[in-house]
Amino acid sequence: MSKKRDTDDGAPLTPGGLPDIRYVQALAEVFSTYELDEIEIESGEHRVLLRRSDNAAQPAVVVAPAAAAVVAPAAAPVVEEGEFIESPFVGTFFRRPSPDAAPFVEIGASVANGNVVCIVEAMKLFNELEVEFDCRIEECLVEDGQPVEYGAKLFRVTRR
Amino acid sequence: MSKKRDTDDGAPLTPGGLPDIRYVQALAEVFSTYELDEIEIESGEHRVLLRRSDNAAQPAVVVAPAAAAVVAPAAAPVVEEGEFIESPFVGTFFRRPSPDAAPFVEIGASVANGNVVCIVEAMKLFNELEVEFDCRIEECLVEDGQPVEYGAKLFRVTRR
Amino acid sequence: MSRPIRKVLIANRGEIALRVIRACRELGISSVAVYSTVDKDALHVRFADEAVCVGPGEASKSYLNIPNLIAAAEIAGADAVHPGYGFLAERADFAEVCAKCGLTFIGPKPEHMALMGNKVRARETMEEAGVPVLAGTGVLKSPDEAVAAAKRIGLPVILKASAGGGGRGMKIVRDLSRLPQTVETAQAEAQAAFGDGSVYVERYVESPRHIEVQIVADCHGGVVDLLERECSIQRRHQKVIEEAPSTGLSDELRQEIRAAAVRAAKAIGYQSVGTVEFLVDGDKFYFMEMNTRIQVEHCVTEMITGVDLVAEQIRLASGEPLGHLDREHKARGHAIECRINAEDPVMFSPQPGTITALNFPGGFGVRVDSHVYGGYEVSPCYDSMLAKLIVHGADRDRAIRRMRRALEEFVVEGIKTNLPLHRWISRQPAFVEGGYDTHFLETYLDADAVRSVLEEHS
Amino acid sequence: MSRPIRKVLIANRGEIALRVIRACRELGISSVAVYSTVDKDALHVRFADEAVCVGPGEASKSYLNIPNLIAAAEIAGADAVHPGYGFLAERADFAEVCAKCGLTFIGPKPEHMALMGNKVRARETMEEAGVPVLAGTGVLKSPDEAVAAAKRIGLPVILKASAGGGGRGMKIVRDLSRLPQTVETAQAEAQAAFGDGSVYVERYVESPRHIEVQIVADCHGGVVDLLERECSIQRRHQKVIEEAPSTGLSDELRQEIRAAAVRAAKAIGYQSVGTVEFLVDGDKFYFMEMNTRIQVEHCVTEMITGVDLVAEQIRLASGEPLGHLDREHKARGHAIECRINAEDPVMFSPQPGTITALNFPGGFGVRVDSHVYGGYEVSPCYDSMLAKLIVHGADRDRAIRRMRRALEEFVVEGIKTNLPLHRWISRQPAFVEGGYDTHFLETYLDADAVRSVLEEHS
Repeated sequence: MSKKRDTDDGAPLTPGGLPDIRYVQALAEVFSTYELDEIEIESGEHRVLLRRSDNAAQPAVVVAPAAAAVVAPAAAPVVEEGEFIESPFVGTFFRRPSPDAAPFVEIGASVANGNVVCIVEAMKLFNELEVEFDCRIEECLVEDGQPVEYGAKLFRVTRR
Repeated sequence: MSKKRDTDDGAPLTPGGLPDIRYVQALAEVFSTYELDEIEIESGEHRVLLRRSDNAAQPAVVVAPAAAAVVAPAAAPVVEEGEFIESPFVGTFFRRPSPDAAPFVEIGASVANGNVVCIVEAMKLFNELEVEFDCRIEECLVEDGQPVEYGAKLFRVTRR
Repeated sequence: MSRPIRKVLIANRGEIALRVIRACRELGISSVAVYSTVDKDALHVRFADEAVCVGPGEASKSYLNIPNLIAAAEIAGADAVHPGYGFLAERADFAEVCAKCGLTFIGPKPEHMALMGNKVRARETMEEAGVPVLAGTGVLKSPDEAVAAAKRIGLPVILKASAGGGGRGMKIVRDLSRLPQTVETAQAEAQAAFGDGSVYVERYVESPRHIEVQIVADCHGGVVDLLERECSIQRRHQKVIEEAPSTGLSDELRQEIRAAAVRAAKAIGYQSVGTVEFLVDGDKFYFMEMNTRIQVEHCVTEMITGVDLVAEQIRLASGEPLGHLDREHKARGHAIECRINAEDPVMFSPQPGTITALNFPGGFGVRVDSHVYGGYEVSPCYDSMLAKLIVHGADRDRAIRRMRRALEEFVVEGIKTNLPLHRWISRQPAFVEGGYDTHFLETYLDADAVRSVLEEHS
Repeated sequence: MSRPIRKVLIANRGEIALRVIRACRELGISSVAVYSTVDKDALHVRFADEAVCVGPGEASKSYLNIPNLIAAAEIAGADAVHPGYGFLAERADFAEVCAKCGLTFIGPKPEHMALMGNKVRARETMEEAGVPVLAGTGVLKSPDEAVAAAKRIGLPVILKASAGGGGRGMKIVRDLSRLPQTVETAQAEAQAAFGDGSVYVERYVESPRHIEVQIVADCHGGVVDLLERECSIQRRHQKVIEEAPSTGLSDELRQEIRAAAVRAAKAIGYQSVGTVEFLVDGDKFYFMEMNTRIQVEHCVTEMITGVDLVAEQIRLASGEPLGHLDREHKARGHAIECRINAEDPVMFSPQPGTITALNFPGGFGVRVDSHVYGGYEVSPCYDSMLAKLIVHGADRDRAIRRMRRALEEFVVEGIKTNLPLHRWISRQPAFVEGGYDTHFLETYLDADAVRSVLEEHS
């Protein structure tokens, strides 16, 4: 903008007698750095005043996050409070090692650090998911055979 | 037709005696950069004041208002509290009916509803500005011969 | 003949003010914005080189306040005035005052604005120039004269106000017995609306298409057309979607219409950019009116021709010839413009308020002309248009696909907009096939379907 | 040969993910976004038809996590993968895994990616095909070999890592006595950086220009070029501004370079879009490298040719021939792209943080490709590019004017950006005159001047 470009040439901007614009800028910087509400400087016999009343910061308006379309709704019904076992893989969730076997873990069961609780299959690889702490399985949040994304909550648990 | 940006010709915008328009613009920039609500500069024996009132409600994402470049800085030094006579016209402000006449009103004078307090000239028309209530003229905020925009504060007054 | 322009005052607001500022910037010309107190945070104020407050929110006291506008030009030292569209753009008196004050008016001569503002005189002038007009009358002296005309022309007929235009002040009459009464009503309404009760009769075309031709004329007698635009998608005579080139005109008809528009401009010695609007009825076309300004929809022409119409308009006002245009412009592809308004998408009622979140579409072939931003407050004082979305593609099919995806990326939160209407139109078979008439929306608008688009996206 | 594509997984983020989603939309193809937890609020997630979270913020665990990406394609039922640029775009192993899993990789064949990833093999192959290369060596077996080569070629020489490219892993040597030591350092550094310590010697050109040619090749042997781009304005070998067409090439040289690029692509049977980069030294040119991906700067080519390169790339991957391109594209005007980064405009250090206010420029001839919005948080995990501003004008002069005005309208608050650098460059005589070399920024960058631009606009 032309009005702003006038400063380009570095010619002194400040008409005689007025406080140097750079001084005012520096003041304004102090002002903003310390989130002041008022600076007053007089000069004849000195007088400096800094003042601040409290004001809360205001969150910005965010455009995006309205509607992320998620293919695998695995992460969706995240309602309850508590701790969860989350999927570190993307793939298909299986509670059983094979279709007619028993589940790795039953609801209500206590499991120990290192126990396998389910399989997440991807690219024909069956990734066994081991729990990383002792806990009780309170609820399974994903249906057998359902796709899950990274971070999908698979089980609600209580740490022991 | 000029193909080059006008800035280079640097035609002075500022009527003699007034602070250089670029200084005012620079101030306005500081003003907007640091989101101030007030800058006051006096010059006789120095006085600088920066102020921001507790605008807790920062209009967060408002892009635009950073720097409204105002040709006639008339509205800028809106500092003091109080009542004002504002310009309903755009044009050039004159305190006197003619260059060697006395001002329509002196500082400290009491004026009655309907009295003419100044002229704003535009298109060779001299628009007389009548005050709309009885009051005392406390201060004249615009220099003689200075351009003013709509709403420019011309006089600070006290209602009687 | 050359009047160099160094500093332009833009006597307007909104996207067109920004459009003119952009053109000035690119030409190396300074710009002076004017604004009402309501618009103090507007982008045209921010991006102009200077800005002057000219009045309060009501347009009559600011953007229509000629003394304050001229005074603003004076104190800012402007040497030219651009009126944009709307407000004072077609007010001959404003152009005259500018001239009197030594300001170059960036637009046509006042006499051409006055001529084309008078629809009866415009009709007569065009007829003399050999441009087809609909069968009709001059200003009616009595209701009987209307009846006689209707008998000659055949029903239905349309009554129009001579001072109207742009769809205002019109009444369709299908029953001869009602005509005398309707003439009297129309005269009274025209008097109230325009301060001029003159009305006239024209044949009414049942299924017209609105085709208009962009004209560019210099002050040396040079006139070229920059092809036509199709503007038949309208609601209450307000354009909603515009395209260039038009669909479904035979090449022969297209050439004839373009030639007629050039003839119209030449006949009156027109200068500056302008638009000749035609009503197309099958393979016949008729002069409707001439708009003596840059139009909202000029962008679609820019997209297909590559010509910057506002820059051209400024150059022409400084006295430059347009010779180069004849050689330079080559139509390429297809362009569509959607007017995005702050209004109910079905009822069309304006919806002022604050925009809480905003995302403009981007990417290849997408242009947005807009003055709004996140946090912007849409004032009830002014027109409800928020943005123009213009898409360009190699052909119409690709332009429509691009239009759809751009509309899907367009996010405005906090106020209602007509985005759902545009999304809905973009998928209507009658739109996709092209060749629709001006009754498109009346005929097809399905309020429930549009509302369900609204819900999908909210 | 035809492999219809119905659903594309985009293995990328940011503006290029959005770019691919847009192309898919317009082609009527479904899109699947992937995202890291950091990007859950990203626009590519919002505007894709579906989205799958594939890992945490670190790229190595998400956007570079091949098993999770392939699994995401599987669970979403995608039949093709678009790699964008960066991340896995030039990883032959990823393309191979895609093929093995029955996913169409939207890009070249893995063997071409591998070939061009090996700079020594690429050099040799091009030399055999009759494309000029700089005097140099194969992989060095000993420092002595480098010394012998330098004596033959003449000083200065440049040491390059065979697995490098894009400016990474290079050392200029001006003093023969230092060469042996530098070879050893370069080998060690290459081993550390690329897991491959191979380095080679080439003649060093003191004042080179970076000119590259856009290639489009189908799987039926058809190859066309879509003109060249000028990319000499770089900082630390990263492009900052790109233009098309290039300035200051004679028509003869331009034709020769374009023909050489087509020859290069034909020689190896290349398929998909790609770029052959040349170093121009006066009126001589030399093959530098070939980028086997869509590039950041593809947009300038789109603007002047009207060809949608990403749509074309997808069409080619589905087996379509490119015959139509030969006929359709016609260069028009001049385009310039500015990469707007979240970085200090002088020190180039990245500046993550939250964008508190944002305004993109708009209007005629302005295109913005960006994934950011008001309130967006720029993560330190990824590339600092915020947006690409692309302007188009009838000629270079008008494009530069448009570039300046668009840069002035571009507002990003809350974080530092390189906008001041672009504003400054846009006014440098050496830029305006054109014909600058790759040392433009090193030569001219005036930190104080750029900082003062920063202050003007802040």
